[in-house]
Amino acid sequence: MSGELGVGMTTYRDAARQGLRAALLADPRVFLMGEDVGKYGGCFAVSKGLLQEFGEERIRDTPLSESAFVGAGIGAALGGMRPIVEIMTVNFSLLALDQILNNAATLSHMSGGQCSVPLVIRMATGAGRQVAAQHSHSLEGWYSHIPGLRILAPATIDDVAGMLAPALKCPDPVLIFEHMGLYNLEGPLTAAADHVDIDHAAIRRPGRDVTLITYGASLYKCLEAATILAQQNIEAEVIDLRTLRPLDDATFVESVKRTHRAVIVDEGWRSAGLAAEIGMRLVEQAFYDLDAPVQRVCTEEVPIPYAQHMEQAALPSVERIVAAVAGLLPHGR
Amino acid sequence: MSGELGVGMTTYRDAARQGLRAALLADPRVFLMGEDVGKYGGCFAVSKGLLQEFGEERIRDTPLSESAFVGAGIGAALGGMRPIVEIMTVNFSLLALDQILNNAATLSHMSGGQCSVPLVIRMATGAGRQVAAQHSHSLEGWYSHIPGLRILAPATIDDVAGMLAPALKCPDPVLIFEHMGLYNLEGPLTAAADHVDIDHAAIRRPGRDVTLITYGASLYKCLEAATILAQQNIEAEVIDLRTLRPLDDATFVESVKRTHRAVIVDEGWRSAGLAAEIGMRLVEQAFYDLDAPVQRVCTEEVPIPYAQHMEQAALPSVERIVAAVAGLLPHGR
Amino acid sequence: MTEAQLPFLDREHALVLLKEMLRIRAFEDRCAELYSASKIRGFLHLYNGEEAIAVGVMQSLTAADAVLATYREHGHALARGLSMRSIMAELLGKVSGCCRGRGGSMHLFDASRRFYGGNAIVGGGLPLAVGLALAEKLQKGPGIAVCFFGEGAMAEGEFHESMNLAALWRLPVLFVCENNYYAMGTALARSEAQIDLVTKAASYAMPAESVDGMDVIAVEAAARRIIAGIRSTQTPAFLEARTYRLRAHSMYDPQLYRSKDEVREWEQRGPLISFTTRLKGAGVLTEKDFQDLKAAAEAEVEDAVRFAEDAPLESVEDLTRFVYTEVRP
Amino acid sequence: MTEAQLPFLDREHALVLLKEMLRIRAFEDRCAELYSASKIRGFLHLYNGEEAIAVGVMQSLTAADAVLATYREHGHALARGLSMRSIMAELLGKVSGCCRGRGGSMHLFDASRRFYGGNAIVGGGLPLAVGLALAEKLQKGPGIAVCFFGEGAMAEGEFHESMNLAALWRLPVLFVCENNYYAMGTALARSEAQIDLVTKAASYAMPAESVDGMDVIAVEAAARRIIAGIRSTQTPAFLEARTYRLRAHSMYDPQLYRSKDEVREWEQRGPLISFTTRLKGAGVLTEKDFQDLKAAAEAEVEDAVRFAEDAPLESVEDLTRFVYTEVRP
Ligand SMILES: Cc1ncc(C[n+]2csc(CCOP(=O)(O)OP(=O)(O)O)c2C)c(N)n1
Ligand SMILES: Cc1ncc(C[n+]2csc(CCOP(=O)(O)OP(=O)(O)O)c2C)c(N)n1
Ligand SMILES: [Mg+2]
Ligand SMILES: [Mg+2]
Repeated sequence: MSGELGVGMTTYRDAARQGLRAALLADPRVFLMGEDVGKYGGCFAVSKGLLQEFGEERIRDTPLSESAFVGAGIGAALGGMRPIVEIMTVNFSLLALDQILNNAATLSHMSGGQCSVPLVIRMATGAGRQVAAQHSHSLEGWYSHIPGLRILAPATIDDVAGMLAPALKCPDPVLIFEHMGLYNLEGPLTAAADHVDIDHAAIRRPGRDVTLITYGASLYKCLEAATILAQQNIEAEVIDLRTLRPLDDATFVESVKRTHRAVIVDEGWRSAGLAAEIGMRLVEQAFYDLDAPVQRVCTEEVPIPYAQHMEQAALPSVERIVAAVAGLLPHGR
Repeated sequence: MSGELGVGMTTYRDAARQGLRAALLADPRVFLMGEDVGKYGGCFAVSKGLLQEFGEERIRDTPLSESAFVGAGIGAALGGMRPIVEIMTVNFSLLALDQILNNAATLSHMSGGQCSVPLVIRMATGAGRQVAAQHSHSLEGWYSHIPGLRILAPATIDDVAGMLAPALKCPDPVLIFEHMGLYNLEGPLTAAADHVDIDHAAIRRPGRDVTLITYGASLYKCLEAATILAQQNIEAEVIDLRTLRPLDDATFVESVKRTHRAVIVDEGWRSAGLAAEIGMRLVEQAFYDLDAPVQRVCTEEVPIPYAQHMEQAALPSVERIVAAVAGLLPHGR
Repeated sequence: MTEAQLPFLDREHALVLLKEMLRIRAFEDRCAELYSASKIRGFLHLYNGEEAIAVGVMQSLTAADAVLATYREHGHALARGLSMRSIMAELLGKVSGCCRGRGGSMHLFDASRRFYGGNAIVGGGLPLAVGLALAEKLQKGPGIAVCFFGEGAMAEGEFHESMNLAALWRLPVLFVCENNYYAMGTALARSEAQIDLVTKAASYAMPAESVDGMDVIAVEAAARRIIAGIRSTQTPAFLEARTYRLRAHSMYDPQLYRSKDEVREWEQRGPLISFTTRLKGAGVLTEKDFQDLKAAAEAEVEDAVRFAEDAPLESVEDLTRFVYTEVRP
Repeated sequence: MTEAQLPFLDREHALVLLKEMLRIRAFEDRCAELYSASKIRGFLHLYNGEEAIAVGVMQSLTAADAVLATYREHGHALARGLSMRSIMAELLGKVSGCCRGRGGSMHLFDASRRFYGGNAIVGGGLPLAVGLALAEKLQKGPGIAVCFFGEGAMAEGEFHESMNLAALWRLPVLFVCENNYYAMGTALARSEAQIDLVTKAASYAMPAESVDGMDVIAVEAAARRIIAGIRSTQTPAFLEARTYRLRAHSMYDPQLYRSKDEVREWEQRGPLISFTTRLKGAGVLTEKDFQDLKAAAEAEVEDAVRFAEDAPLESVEDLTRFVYTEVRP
């Protein structure tokens, strides 16, 4: 795909579209299907214009039938295509979970390696937009429980544009979670987007005193917290996981071996989620390097409420991150 | 329900049936519905005879429509009934997950406390019977991620008989996971079944050197491992969680504060599962009491294969538990 | 259908219908303003153009019946009798709202009126309706369950499963499809292989009919007859009401998928225009009557807005309340 | 239908059909024994009584077509040309099995024959069939997709969604419902409000018909005609084949839900008995022909059992192989 993503100032939304466009241009086996991806232009306007450019065969509006069109994506992948299935939001993916878990994630292993499923499923995730309990799930960490899936969570403009190409090249089913709260994020799309690595986490800010481990939109809360902490002379290293399964634990374990302290920031619910997994990997691989218990800053274990102050109280915040670090370094440095 | 469960030698299967029978006798609002619970007698013969005793209105065979009949259970609960919905096995519950998460778990909070959902969903769970990848899931730990649900995992004959009554009394949706591999377990049903506590874990074997934390069928593997370890003069305490959500962390944290070492045994997949949560609770609440990193013995992260030797290799085993403890206590006591 | 055939249609009743539709219209228009002013947030789906359906159907329901709707449910909530104040406070995220401000526009609930939401998952309310009807049947109660949903929901598996279960078990459920010809931007013919929706009920041997959802009288008449049938036979039925959404799908929708002309055409057939014209033609409504009703509706809306603006927020300390029921017996 | 109307029905072809059905029957009977001997484990669902459907339909398929079935799919796999050895080795959990012993009875796959399982989730294969047909359409390939499923699956939402999608998008899919009147212990009338299954296709404006699934000739004739239609119009179709499962649902089933008499009656109408009688009556089959074919089938089964018994197990070290594809381009 190199050189096919235009560079320059853009938004996360437009970068996602550029990734789609480049993928459609690069490989005739690629097509996009999902609810309102065509005539409507995508419920977050990500696929706007693609129907006009690529036509109805390759930009396919589906009926409201999540299980069938996700399953059809799996079938089309078995049949030699490289489908990109859009589930509008993760909230509706529950209706397709049987197909995702029992077919997409399972067919390769269960068939003894005969049937791989080169399918990409994109969905929007996350809370913060006051759309209440049924529309505010952050289940990407929960999906990371399932063997056979690869789970990506692009937090940056380069990643949202550039993850699609390697995801489509991968013969395994890949789920890409785009955070709803990031679509309006502005910034540069760089040449790096042409060579995105979907196997490794990225250190977004180096630091020596504590490691903040996060992904998705929470990255920006962590970076903000790190700036505040720097004023208190605490240098936080910020790691963006990028890939939630398989988890690149080497990167964060190495970091924590240097900083000796870790705070995990995860917009998912706390119990039995991804933050617990990261914590346990640290316990298993860096126990004797830890100067203090690993901390988790997660979403409160409630259905997300509509009212803004209640929703914000439920979600991880810069203040909670700073406070968690302060608890680990009570006397600063 | 006191006195309504007959006592004496029985099986896990019959104890489950006695629990159902007692519930149906005790409250006219209780009814059972699910695939083949009636004429067929239940796919594991748990409800055999109930149709004959209670009739078609209260023992309802459903079509293959998991989403609709689980949702109908939620509606019936809203409407004043106390439904027991049987999903044959957890493997099919994925088809009903939208109803479980977006309705059952959510309605109370989202409606500001107006609509509670006094529903019990029973399902069989677990592997070990060579029924391959799509029929061998252990997802109870995964379900424990979801706020609003209560998750029970009866491991004993008293629990499988006695958990139903308090579950039905509880105004919240309760999911009861019966392990497929236990239905033939024989043993006494005791008077304790009339007063089962669904809020607390149970110490099934006291010990001073290490705490084995588990639930469901893995309890028996842990007890066996404890017997072997005792021969090496290692006294393992075995905790049966019983309730996976809300998690009774006080019991296992207190135990580990005494033993200073913990091994978690969970038939679920390892990553981002319940074992990670238990480990993190220990890190958060007992970090300075831990003499060694918490260990996890989980199912390998693969779709469960059919062939017996491969399936057994994937599941937690007595040997792996003993080895994990040995790793923590390399020189014995 | 002439008025003569409709024993219920006297002037008084006609004015009730008009008043209810005007209340909804005034409420929805005000919501759009409040959204622009960022007082209402999140998703907002307005019912403009479809008022005749909720109002028409609701006339035959009693307090014993259960009602379920979608995220586009302000009209249903109002027609079911939820106070405008409690709805508006909900939309403003206030604790005086019908769900303490937790549900917002898509999740209006009132258990005391057996109004069970407000469901934001397309098709998600249908199985609940089946269950509520089952509870009635098992308790030998007098109630039926009515669920409203869009034609888009008919592609979902849950529609199929729920229709079958209701028919198989002979449960008193009325399935009301509000066919406004679009599911977001997807026109009916782009989502259904068979666009004649009533034929689908034959798969469940369920009686079904279609009605002009722009005609409140027709809707009421059809619903009355069908609901009487459901009550007496204790079996379900399907009603398609053909209508049109005069506003965007939600406040985010640029409406690329339909032409302004198409919208304008339907506006002329809107349920308020057509009913008002008809009542005036029949001599039962004067322009002054109409203006009075409209003013009353607007006044009620303004009162609701004031109430909502003044209402307090829920305390953040209460965030985790009601995840689990507080008192366990 | 008389043989004269069936250009394909010469003696040679008749014997092919009979042979295929006998292979399946002999295979299934031997499986039951192997299950009692604990050599086959887990769930085992046998196809006795339903052989005419897989054999009849498969006659019109080419190598380009994709086939999907359920957990009751030994017959489909055999009729599709998977070697009996690779299937039997799979059932014995051996690495020489068609899925290395990982899938077992419910998950037979052979990508080289476009046989995509073996799906143990009722209804789970239907969306895959839609997708495989979509892949053909987008690649302008010659193939169609055929999926087999029980009548119980028709209550699932996925049936509804898949039928609609296939019809809406005009995809070359043949939906074959094997109506054996029971889903485990649930009789059709206890699971479907409308038991005339072909009427359900009208919801998707899809052509549909019903055939006697006990008559291999009738199945083949119907399938030939319908499949030709699918190939030429590139649109889907639905075929109900009425049949009966002569054995238990699975090896755990005490069959409390049906009488021995009922089973005995259907046994008399079984596809092997009826076809053999008919061929003998028409003078194209002698008892010796029949015994020869039967013996050949049994010999093939014995060979497969020996092969499977001798085959090695997969190495435990390979447990995590193929969770993810080994080579990423
Ligand atoms: C299961 C599910 N999928 C997708 C969505 C997103 N969505 C919200 S409304 C809507 C269109 C529904 O159309 P229809 O049922 O016709 O109702 P209408 O909005 O026209 O009243 C969609 C796709 C959703 N809420 N739930
Ligand atoms: C989604 C799902 N629910 C339940 C089951 C358990 N189950 C396996 S086979 C079966 C009956 C299916 O009947 P039918 O579709 O008629 O096929 P048949 O077995 O008669 O061939 C059931 C309930 C399952 N495998 N998948
Ligand atoms: Mg619509
Ligand atoms: Mg059947």
